[in-house]
Amino acid sequence: MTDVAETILSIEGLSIALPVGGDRSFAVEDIDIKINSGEILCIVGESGSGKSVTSFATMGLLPKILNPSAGRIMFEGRDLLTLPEKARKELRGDRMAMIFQEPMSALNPCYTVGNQIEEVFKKHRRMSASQRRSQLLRLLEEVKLPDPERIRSAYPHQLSGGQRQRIMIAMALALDPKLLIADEPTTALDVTTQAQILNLIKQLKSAHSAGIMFVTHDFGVVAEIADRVVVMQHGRIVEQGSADEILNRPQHPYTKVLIAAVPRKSGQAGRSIEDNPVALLANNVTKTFHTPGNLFTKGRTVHAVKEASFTVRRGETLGIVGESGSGKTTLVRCLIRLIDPDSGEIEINGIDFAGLNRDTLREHRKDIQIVFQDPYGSLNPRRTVGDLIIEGPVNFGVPRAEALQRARELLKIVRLDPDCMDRYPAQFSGGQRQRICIARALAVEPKVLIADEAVSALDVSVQKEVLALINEIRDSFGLTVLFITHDLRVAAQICDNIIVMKDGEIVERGDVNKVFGAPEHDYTKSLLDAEPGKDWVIPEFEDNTSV
Amino acid sequence: MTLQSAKQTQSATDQQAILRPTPRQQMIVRIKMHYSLQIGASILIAMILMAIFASFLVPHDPYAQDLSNRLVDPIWGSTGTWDHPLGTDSLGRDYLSRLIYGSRIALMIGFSAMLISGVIGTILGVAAGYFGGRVDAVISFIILNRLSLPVTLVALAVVSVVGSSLEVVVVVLGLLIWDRFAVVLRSATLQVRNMEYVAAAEVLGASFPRIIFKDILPNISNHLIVVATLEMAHAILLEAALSFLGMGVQPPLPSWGLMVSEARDFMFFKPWMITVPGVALFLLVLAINLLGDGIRDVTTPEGRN
Amino acid sequence: MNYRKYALTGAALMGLTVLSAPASAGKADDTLKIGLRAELQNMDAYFNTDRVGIIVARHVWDNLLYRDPADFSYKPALAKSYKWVDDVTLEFELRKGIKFHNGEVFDADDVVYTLNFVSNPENKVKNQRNVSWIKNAEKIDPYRVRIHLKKPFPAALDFIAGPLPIYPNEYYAKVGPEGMNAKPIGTGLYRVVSVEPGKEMVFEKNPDYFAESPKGQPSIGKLVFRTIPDTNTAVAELMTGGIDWLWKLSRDQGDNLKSNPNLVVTGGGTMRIGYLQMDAAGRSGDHPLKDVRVRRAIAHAINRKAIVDHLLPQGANVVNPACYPKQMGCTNDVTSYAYDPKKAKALLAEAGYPDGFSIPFDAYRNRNFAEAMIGDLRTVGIKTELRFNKYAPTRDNVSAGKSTMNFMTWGSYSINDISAITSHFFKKGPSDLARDDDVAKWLEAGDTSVDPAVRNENYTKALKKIADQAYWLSLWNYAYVYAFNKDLDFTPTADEIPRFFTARWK
Amino acid sequence: MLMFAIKRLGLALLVTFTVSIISFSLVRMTGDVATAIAGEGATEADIEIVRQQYGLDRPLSVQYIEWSGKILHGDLGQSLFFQRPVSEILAEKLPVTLTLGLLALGFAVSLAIPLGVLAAVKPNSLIDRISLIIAVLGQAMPTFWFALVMMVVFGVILRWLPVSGSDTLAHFVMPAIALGYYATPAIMRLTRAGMLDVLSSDYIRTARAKGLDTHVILFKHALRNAVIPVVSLAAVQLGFMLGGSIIVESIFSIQGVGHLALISIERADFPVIQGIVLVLAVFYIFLTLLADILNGWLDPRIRIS
Repeated sequence: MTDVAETILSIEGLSIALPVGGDRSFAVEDIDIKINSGEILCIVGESGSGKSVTSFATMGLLPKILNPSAGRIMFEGRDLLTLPEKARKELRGDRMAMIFQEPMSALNPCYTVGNQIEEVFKKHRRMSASQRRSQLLRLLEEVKLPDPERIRSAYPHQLSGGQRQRIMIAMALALDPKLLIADEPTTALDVTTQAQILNLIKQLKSAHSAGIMFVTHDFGVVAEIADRVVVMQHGRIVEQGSADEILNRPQHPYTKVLIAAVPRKSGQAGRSIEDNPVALLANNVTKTFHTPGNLFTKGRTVHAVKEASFTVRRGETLGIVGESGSGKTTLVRCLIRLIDPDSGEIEINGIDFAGLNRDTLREHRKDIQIVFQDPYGSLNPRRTVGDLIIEGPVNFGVPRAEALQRARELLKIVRLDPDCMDRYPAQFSGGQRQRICIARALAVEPKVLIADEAVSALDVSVQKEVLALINEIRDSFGLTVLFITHDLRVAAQICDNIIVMKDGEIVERGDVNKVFGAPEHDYTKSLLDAEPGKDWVIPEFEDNTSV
Repeated sequence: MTLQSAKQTQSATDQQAILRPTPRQQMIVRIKMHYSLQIGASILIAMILMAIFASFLVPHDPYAQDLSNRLVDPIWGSTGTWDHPLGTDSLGRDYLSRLIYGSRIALMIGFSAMLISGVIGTILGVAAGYFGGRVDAVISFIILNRLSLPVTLVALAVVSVVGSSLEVVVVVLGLLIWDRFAVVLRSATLQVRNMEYVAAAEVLGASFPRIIFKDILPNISNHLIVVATLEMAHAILLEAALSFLGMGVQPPLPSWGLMVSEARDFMFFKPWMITVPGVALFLLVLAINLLGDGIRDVTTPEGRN
Repeated sequence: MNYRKYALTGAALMGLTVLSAPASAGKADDTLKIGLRAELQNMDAYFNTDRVGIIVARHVWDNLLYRDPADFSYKPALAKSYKWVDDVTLEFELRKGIKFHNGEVFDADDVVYTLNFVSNPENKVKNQRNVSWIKNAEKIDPYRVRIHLKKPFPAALDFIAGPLPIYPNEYYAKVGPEGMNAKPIGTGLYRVVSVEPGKEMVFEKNPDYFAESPKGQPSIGKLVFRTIPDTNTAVAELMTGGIDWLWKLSRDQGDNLKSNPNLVVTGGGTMRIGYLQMDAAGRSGDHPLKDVRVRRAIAHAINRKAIVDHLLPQGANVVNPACYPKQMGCTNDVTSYAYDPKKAKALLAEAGYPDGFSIPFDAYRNRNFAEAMIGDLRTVGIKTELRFNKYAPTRDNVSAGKSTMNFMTWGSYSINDISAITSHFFKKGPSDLARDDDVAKWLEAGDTSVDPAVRNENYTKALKKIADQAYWLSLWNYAYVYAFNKDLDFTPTADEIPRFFTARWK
Repeated sequence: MLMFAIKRLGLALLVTFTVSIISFSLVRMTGDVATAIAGEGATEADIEIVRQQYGLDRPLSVQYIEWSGKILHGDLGQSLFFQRPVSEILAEKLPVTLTLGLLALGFAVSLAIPLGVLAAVKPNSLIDRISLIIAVLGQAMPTFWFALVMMVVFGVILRWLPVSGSDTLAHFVMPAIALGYYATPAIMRLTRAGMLDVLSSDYIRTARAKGLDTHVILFKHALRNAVIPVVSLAAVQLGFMLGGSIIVESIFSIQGVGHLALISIERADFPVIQGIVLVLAVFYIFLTLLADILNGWLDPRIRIS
């Protein structure tokens, strides 16, 4: 960082109106942000806080229905909002560039990545083909992509998520822009890849003098890379300051709520469950998938789960962690027999669950229930909440009236108004739906509850509430919980024991302190090492337990 | 502000969310804003009423012929009279009365053929989408076979074999045009089947018919309705085409396709004779299609914000 | 010219560039474009059964004899003269100096080869009826041949002059029927220039046509037979000058085309009659038509005169006997049923059907005529389920005894004898729905006698009973409407064979 | 790849087999073929001779085995009516129908894709509404009626275009429009929907973030992706057009496969009908394969694993 920080971008009093009839009248209202050269400014906030709208407004990529209604965005001495579109086009990709959240979809699948990067040169510079080519190779090297010659002519789908995000970064850096906007660039990536990309961005900050606007919802990421932080809520800036100030000495209550909601590792250690009977036993569960080929390509075989064996005791919360593709979801789907495992045994409360045939399986379904990740997709939009909750009990022979009575109680337990029985899922927010899902799972009084990434789609504050609810229910119902997550901190907060999966195999298991405190397997180590903001000691606030 | 008040902000938004309109209310709002759906529905309802009350509406018996009074012009023509507002046909039958009765045949055939094909196509499509694997492979093969058979040709060949009558046409069309039902419902079912709420229902011990009727069918019903309207329109057009080629419904039934066919001898000299039934056919199919499009628009899956 | 310009614009709209509009037809380029409905299945006259085939044969080939359409007399054509040697032997003396289109000289070998080839069942000519009476042909000398009959056959000359054109023996022996189909060679007035099956056939005038021919000499330079299956499309072509000549139009089309100053519309009656056959014998099961009163009621219910007056072209008339009145052996002296719906209703009531009944009704052509009859029957309370189908399945239905009532037509093979129609339907063959022993006996007597008096007496008895019992209701004879370019001088003939070799430009 | 090709070929053969059985049994129900061969006015004896000559007196299964055995050698049998090999007749007629089909598809595509793109680029604009109207009208217009109206207006009244025949490209203008117009709406809707989808996709946002010009974004980045599903649809539509050209060919007297099918049905010329159904089915399978190859060519995700 240079001593004399030059202001690259200055957003002054920006307001962006929402179309009439929305939840509120402004997407962002009266915000002021400055970004200096060579610094990373993190804009942090929950969904709907207006952080992405701010970044898109700066880039000039707002959807047509959103219009800035007041304020200025000053960049290189000009107000971007009054600049004609043609001039803004000249700036985009040249003086200012952007990296997006989804590297999977941000690249055109029909063209090679080299072609897509070279487009930037073609548009903004007069360069010969060979110049473009050498520039391209230099860029690919700079973002540390192996074998640039080969990568250059690859199509996006041939690359991994991390590689694609590197391509996006190379594309953004192509003409050495003054301003780099990164909109949740690591959210869709696995934790190890995320660490690499964050590392790369940090390096770029020092190599280039660009100012970086980094939009994120993750305080870990903020702690990892931010120089300064802006906290947004409901379209307004509630607090801004240096990273140290915001992370360790937040002033605004909302910032405190957010930080308090960040899961921490000190959750469950020390509960004694070793003497409880085994609630679930998995032995050598194996599942292989075959994907058929097409006219041009070969079919493939994926070993999703390889000989997984473990036990869970009553009252225990077992965390299964791993990155995407590690087989954790396939494993739980085998456990509840949504997928039939190829081989292996599954015992739930002493019953050989894997060996049950279709008819007897149905009778025993009530013993093991699941809450899925997507709070939108897991509730049938055509049925009322009451209908959804009594589905299970009615299937298992409980009279309807009794089931309805029980459903009202369950809604109270998950802290929803029992009068909303006649409403439809579409009328609820994500967090509320997840509560409905939990109520539905509880309605059949299961022995084992699986939470399959049940909180990963939720904002941190809501996440925290749902996590608390799960723990509470586990204790009051005497449930056994299998908690599937990719988020190590969440796992650490809620689980007694942890299983780490990689490529369909269980590479490490043990109690939460051992796995996170003294990991044995290299993979576990690298996972922990990659955790963003791991050095940040999350401050404790007095009354956070009440949240 | 305290932490407590921040938490209240959170629950306040939750309260607000609960007040969101129900899917049905949303749909009613959308219908009110969808003019082409309203136009389509109005025309269709008018046609249906016309078909139901045909016997009260017609000025003459649509079958009563009068060879000495044939080919009378409509009122705008030189020999036109109010007695026969749309003139008479080549056997001296009142054109307006035949046109009105024709709506019965078009609607009857369209609806019945759609019903038959809908049942076949839905069963096949849902079965393929729900069970997947071998069932899907077999059904996909059946669909491929069906698609590779040219509809008009096969319909003509069968009708020429079995002999043409209203019932035959309905059954033949019904047995031929189920492919779109099967294709669309197969992919819709596949999509719904992969939704987590189906998995949830399965885990909750719901039986397979219960899942089909409670979870799958309600969520593919919008596709079903849209395809049903399309196929009803398709069946009406096909019937008209078969009748036009003389292998559809039989005279003296006043099928609009047959009316166009019979009027062909006069098309260069009395163009209104092909225009009138053609426009009626066109309007009916248009109305059904507008309705179908409208239904598709107003039932786009709710639940995502 | 305008047309061409617009056509180019139209095509350019579709992104097409190569385009050429057809040359305008007619007098200017001495080309007569003829619109035909049906496609010719085979150019070889012995391997098709089409009307078009007969027309083509008259233009491309000659027969030994020619029957004059005006007075029905037999005139020598390829033969200079003929004589009956005995009941089963015919002798012809042939003309000299006639050449086929390919230069082959016409002589006795051609006649002998042709007739022996076609009369051999192994060669499977399409219409065995035409040749099955021939035993063999024999060459007496290069220009004299004898034809031996299997048994006495009075109609032999009719066939010699009709469906038996003479082929070049060397060429036919070499190429066979396939070759003749691909490139027909004859002695006729026109020779074949090109054939595109289903699309068009082009003929040009034969400059070397033999002068003595009773057919005269061709006048128009080029004939183009275009296949346009759809009548209304053909009418459109006629109106826009795409074709010059069209026939078999409906009465309405003819009437409407009369207003077109560029066209001449004319027409005349034919021997083909339409009839309503009723299953009096009950072959299709138990039904009201077994009752003669019901059959008579139907006969009274149908307003034949109105249909003839309003729907059929000029030249068509109501027919009462089960034959074409001008046919040998036919008589008009039979019961005729006047249009009388009241009487029909009374008869139905008498038969026990005061409220009518419902009955299937087979038909295969003239849907509008059928519809008109259905309307008439409806007036007296008889509901019909029309089974309108193609000829083959309809006829199968009748032959199999599955038809209760049918409306069909019969052209008697253009044979001017009652045996070609009445005997076909009432001698207890598959087509006989009456199964009347008396009628069959009388017809057999008429058919086997050579004495005109005996024949007439027996035929009259049969016809009277058929009409009286209303086994079958003769409806009308058909008439054709012709429409053609006003520059063309063309005379229609009664035998349904247009002769373009006699046509000329005005 | 090889396995897949073999599977695909096997599937095609299987479809051909089932279609052959269907088409064989279909036309053999056409009453007594012998009556049809012998022609109108033939005597019972003539018909009996024909029956024996053509081997129609033998059991159906024997006839099928004989027929399918010949097909394996590329022999579709002899036409009863023309007494020529069916393959020869089809070889004459197929080019005409193919020309018609391709021109119709060309018309549909050249109308539908630009309109679909424009409609998607400016949703709810005037052009969007116009294209919607074109789509809605096209779907509701009975093909035969549209063809007749065109013939009356452009052929007889204005005399811009020849009424019938297939000699020059001008002859194909009206038939191609009549046939292609029905396929236009589907292609247009798919283009519009695909384009809307693509235009709201992340990679278009990326392209805009690069500052690319609108035409590059539209034609390089958006259209190629939007057109991928359209290719499959177009191939399938071509298949349907070949099978559906019966009416258009009959009205405009085009001597193609469609018209051949119609008259063969009328004549019960069953080897020809069987041949047509079979050839069209194989064509359809071939077209779906072609669509797959084209999609692979356009979409590297399919081409390269």
